[in-house]
Amino acid sequence: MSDSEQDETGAGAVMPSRRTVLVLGAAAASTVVTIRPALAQTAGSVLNCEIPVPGPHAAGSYIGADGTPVAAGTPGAAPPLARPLSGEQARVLLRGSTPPGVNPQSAQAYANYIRRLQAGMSGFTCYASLQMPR
Amino acid sequence: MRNAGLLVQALRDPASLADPDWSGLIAAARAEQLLGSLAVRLEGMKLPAKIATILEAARRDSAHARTQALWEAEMARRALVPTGIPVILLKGTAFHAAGLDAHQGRSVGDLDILVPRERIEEAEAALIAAGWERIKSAEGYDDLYYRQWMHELPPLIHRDRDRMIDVHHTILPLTARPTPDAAALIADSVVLDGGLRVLLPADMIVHAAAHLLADGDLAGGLRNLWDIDRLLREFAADPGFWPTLVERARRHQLGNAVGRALRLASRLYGTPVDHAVAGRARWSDRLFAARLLARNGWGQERRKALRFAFYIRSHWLRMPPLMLARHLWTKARA
Amino acid sequence: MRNSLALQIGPVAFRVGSVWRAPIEALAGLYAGYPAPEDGICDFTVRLEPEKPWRRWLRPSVAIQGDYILPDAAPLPLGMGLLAAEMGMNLQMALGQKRYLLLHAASVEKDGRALILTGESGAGKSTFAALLGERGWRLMGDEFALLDLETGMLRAFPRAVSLKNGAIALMEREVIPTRFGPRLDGTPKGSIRHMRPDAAAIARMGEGARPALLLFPRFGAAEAVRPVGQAEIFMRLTQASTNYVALGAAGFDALTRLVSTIPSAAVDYPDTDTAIGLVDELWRQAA
Amino acid sequence: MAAPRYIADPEDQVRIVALDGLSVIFHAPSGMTHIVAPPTPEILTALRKGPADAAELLRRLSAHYEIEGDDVAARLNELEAAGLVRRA
Repeated sequence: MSDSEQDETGAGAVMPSRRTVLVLGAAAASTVVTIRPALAQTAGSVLNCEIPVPGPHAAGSYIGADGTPVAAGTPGAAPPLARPLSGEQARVLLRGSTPPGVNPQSAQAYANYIRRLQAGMSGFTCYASLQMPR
Repeated sequence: MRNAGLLVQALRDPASLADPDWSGLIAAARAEQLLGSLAVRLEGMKLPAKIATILEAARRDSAHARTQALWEAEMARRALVPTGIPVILLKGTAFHAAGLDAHQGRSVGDLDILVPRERIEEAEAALIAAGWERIKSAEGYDDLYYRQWMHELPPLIHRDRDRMIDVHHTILPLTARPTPDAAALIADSVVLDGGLRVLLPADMIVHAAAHLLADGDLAGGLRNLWDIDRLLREFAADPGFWPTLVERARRHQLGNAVGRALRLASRLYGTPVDHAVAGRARWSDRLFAARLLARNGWGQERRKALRFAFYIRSHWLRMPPLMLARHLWTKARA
Repeated sequence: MRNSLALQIGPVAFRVGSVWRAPIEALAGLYAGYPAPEDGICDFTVRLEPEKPWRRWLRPSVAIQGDYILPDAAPLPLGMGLLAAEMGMNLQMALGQKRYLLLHAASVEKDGRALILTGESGAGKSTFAALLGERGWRLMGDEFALLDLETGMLRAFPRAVSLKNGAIALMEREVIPTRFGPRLDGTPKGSIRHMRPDAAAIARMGEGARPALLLFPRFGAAEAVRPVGQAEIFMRLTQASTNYVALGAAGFDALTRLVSTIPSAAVDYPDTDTAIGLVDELWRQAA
Repeated sequence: MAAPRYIADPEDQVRIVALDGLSVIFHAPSGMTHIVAPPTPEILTALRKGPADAAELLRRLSAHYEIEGDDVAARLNELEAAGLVRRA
């Protein structure tokens, strides 16, 4: 299929009709969503994963309320978890609840830590597998 | 398939394959990140149907890897070129951007770039303004270690594209014994369309040899050595190449690594090399070759003791003994 | 490796090697009747290895290794070696499949036309497809649907069905005992029992089908059928695919073609009988 | 400081398929797919005529459309971040 063919059903066809209203919108209203590589649901069937909190890159750190690693012993921060979270525990945390074995006062910090995981960090592929499209 | 010899044979001389252990060949090629290169080498040959489809999929994968690598370079260009900082692409991305033969089938992980040391903080700031983020926590031992001793910034990752960039200011850790002339690497780099740069051909070989032999435990080294083979075959067409290589290797204090890399390329891939530059074969070449081939047809690593010896060697090369002890101690406590 | 098995499943051949004998024996039992790969050549290699050398004998624990691995994957006890092999094969598909657009979806076939069931994990699509496979449909796969990039046809990938928790008893009532693998309790996903598809699904694994209807089933809600917009379907399918991005323009063309031509609906169902009635109705409309 | 001017990639680098009200874009240089709402396809088309700053872009769009809202700069920033437009 050629590109010009596609364009007739796409943007090109929209152009000539004058008086069509075009809303440029506000700064906050995003009009572009980029498809990211998904392990998504698939990985759920693929692995039995775990998320160390924190990962080796921040071993020994406490976790601040916003999920960032902070110096050990920081008041108000959550201590590192002795055992990695299972995928199921992480899922419960991300729903805003507290899974068994986790101190409820620290749950929010751990959940935020998981949300901040990025590719290349330990636990990321596990986190990605918990993401569901809504 | 007890070692990766079959993989090396397939790359060196595809026509010599006679009913090989195909499954083992594919598994070893995947484990060594050489499936794309194998697909290029076997293209057009009469192959079992299953192999043809596996290699066709590998070529599709390579095409995607190329697009991604070039796109990351382009986004770095958009972020950095306006600052006027000279930006030199390294490794796989450079092969792709410069259209060298070595790009064919070459997978690319992170984007590696070289910038002048005195402007590295400026480069980091421009990248962060364009959406890259620090991956390791900004405080703490790792970050300090990088900034004090390494030849690169702690890696940055792009928040939308999830791709990493390594910003180097030279090609070996500062603790390593050879001290490459980073200023010369930059001064003699070659500009591409759009303003990004790549290293001088001879410097590319020096860097590839340093990366293979002076900065690691040779894991995945067959791929790096294949880069060297492809680059040498292409560069050697220029009659001035070999003398320039000698001069650049000496200037960057990497004559030994370059000589060894040439001998290993010649030994494993049959690369035509200038024997005056490669130097005389040493008994230890055999150990290096055995380390490079330590992979079986299930994709498993073999020769544990040999691999461990090269792992120790890699740390030894990088750090003076006292520092090595301190490094391992801090890592162990963390 | 000392113990190994090669399996052809639809267009994909796997080689599973293990340092222990038990997982391979379990796998061979579950996949009895499946053909061996043509020419003996395999697309993907899975290895079941001890997590640490001493874990081969001492509280044996199975690490899933192979061509493609996930660094965060946790090892499983040896008693779940069959599950490890299954996960290992899934992992190769999720990370290594570059020939077909891989959709996390179940699919069944009738008259050369395919019904695709997709949706979140736990929506019941696997069980539902397994059930349809016993009620006159050919099961093409319960986990992954493979869309041919050139032809737009769906390829069959009839792996053993992974039944979880309540679905196990449901299918045990429908299917003869010899088609089941061992029941595995206490896995990370609860109880699991694998079920071999029926003989026709295996014998016809080489036959593709034209995608004809796409449903998003959801178990447990009151009966309802809702339209789903094309852009939303596109978005959901990209998120249900591990290789969409890697396939580049070919993936884009294949997916936009599928989305802009296939009839679709979201379907809520309180029980399986209702679901089967709804599917029959929608299938008739789509014909 | 002069306002930044932007350009878009040529037509053969960008495939656009309309899916009920939205568009999906395959951007060949990046290999990325974007799902976009109006006015994104319209902006890309308008920018293919040559580099333009926000004011010039608004003029081009006004020639064809009734414009509501004025945050064309926000749209351009968004498109620049996605790599769909770049500074000239």
